[in-house]
Amino acid sequence: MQILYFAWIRERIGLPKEQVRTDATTVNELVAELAAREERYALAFSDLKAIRVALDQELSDFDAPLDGVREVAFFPPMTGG
Amino acid sequence: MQILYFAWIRERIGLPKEQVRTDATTVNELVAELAAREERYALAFSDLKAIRVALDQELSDFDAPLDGVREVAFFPPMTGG
Amino acid sequence: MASPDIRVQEAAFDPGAELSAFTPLAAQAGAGAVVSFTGLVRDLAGGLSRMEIEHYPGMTEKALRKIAEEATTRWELGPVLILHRYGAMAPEEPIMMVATASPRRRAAFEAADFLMDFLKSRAPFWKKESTDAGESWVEAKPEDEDALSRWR
Amino acid sequence: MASPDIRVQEAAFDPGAELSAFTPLAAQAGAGAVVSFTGLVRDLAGGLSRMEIEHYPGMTEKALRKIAEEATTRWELGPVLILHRYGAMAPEEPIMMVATASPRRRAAFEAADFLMDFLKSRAPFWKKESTDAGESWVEAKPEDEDALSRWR
Repeated sequence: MQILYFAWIRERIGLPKEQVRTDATTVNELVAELAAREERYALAFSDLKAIRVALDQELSDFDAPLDGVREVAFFPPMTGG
Repeated sequence: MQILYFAWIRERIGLPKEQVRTDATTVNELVAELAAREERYALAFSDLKAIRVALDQELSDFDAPLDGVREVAFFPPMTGG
Repeated sequence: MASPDIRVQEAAFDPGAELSAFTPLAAQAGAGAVVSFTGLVRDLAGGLSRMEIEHYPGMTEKALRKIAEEATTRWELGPVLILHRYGAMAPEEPIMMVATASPRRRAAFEAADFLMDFLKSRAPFWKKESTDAGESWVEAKPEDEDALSRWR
Repeated sequence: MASPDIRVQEAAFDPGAELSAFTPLAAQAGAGAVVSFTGLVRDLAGGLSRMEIEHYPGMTEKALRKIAEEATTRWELGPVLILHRYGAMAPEEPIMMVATASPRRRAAFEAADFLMDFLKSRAPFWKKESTDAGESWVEAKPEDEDALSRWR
């Protein structure tokens, strides 16, 4: 599974993307796995209210299942326009 | 007093403007005077709901006084934009 | 704040050229949001050969200036443009344009919307359409007058 | 109806040139009303040296297209333009633009307003400001998210 990070989440984790093997069945489980890895991940995911998630490039929820998902992206609320 | 006509009112009366001597004290009185003149005026002023009036280039009402007014304009509802 | 740019003219104009000139003024005034509205001659019934716009020369600019000033008291605005043609024009030609600028996008949108609602029903312009069937004065729509109540 | 013109680009653009190109398309589609919104880099706190916009390349165009298509199902629209830059830009430069066209002025206004509300909170762009004091990511405003409820 490909994981992408944007904006300050990318900066905190120090990576724009990475390939991850996981048995997580929901976004929440995936976040818990990532946060448990290292301090920088824990820091990046410390406040989920400030984070949005997209599954295969569609905005989604943290309790959404990961069945068949190939790309997960984490980013702060959008500020375009 | 200068009187101006616009759009179909100008066309019905057949004049863009005219100088008028009047003792009318309100727009309503002036309209009654004009309508009494000739058929084309009567026709032009037959439906006052379809007419707007401006006194010295400010939108006004038919019961407004004419004291000191130098220019009266009659026209249909505006259709710009 | 600069005074509103009000133009009543017979000559054709290019809305894009106007927006190109307006945008830097908006930026310099600290605005982050620019809204423009352009009205085009539309061939509603088919067969429109031309549109003629009559106006009330002495009153028109005064009425437009009053509408623009009302907008600048209601919203925090940068530059304001109101440009309206009169005389003869062909289908698809631009008739008029307004542009607003503000630090806030909602203010820019609302002010442009407000300018259009008041311009429609309070500025002395009258449209006459020429078609194969003859000439006719465009009738005001009741909803145009009703639209003013949105701003009470 | 032509499909929406969606562009996500690093290059600067001229809003006036875009409006010049858009307006004849609107006229040909039978629209009498054209609304444009342009967003400019604004030096809010003073001392902004540049703005950097990050986006999510795979998702961005898809999200913008979805927003444009939603607008075309809600309103009777002619052509629709959404143009958004990414990368580095200087104060006062145009960041993005939307343009809408409709036979009815209210529809053109509402559709542009709708596009902006959804673009703000549903298209994957993130702004970072560089000032003398350092760099910081622009925070989303709660009212931007709240604005979406206007369109339920």
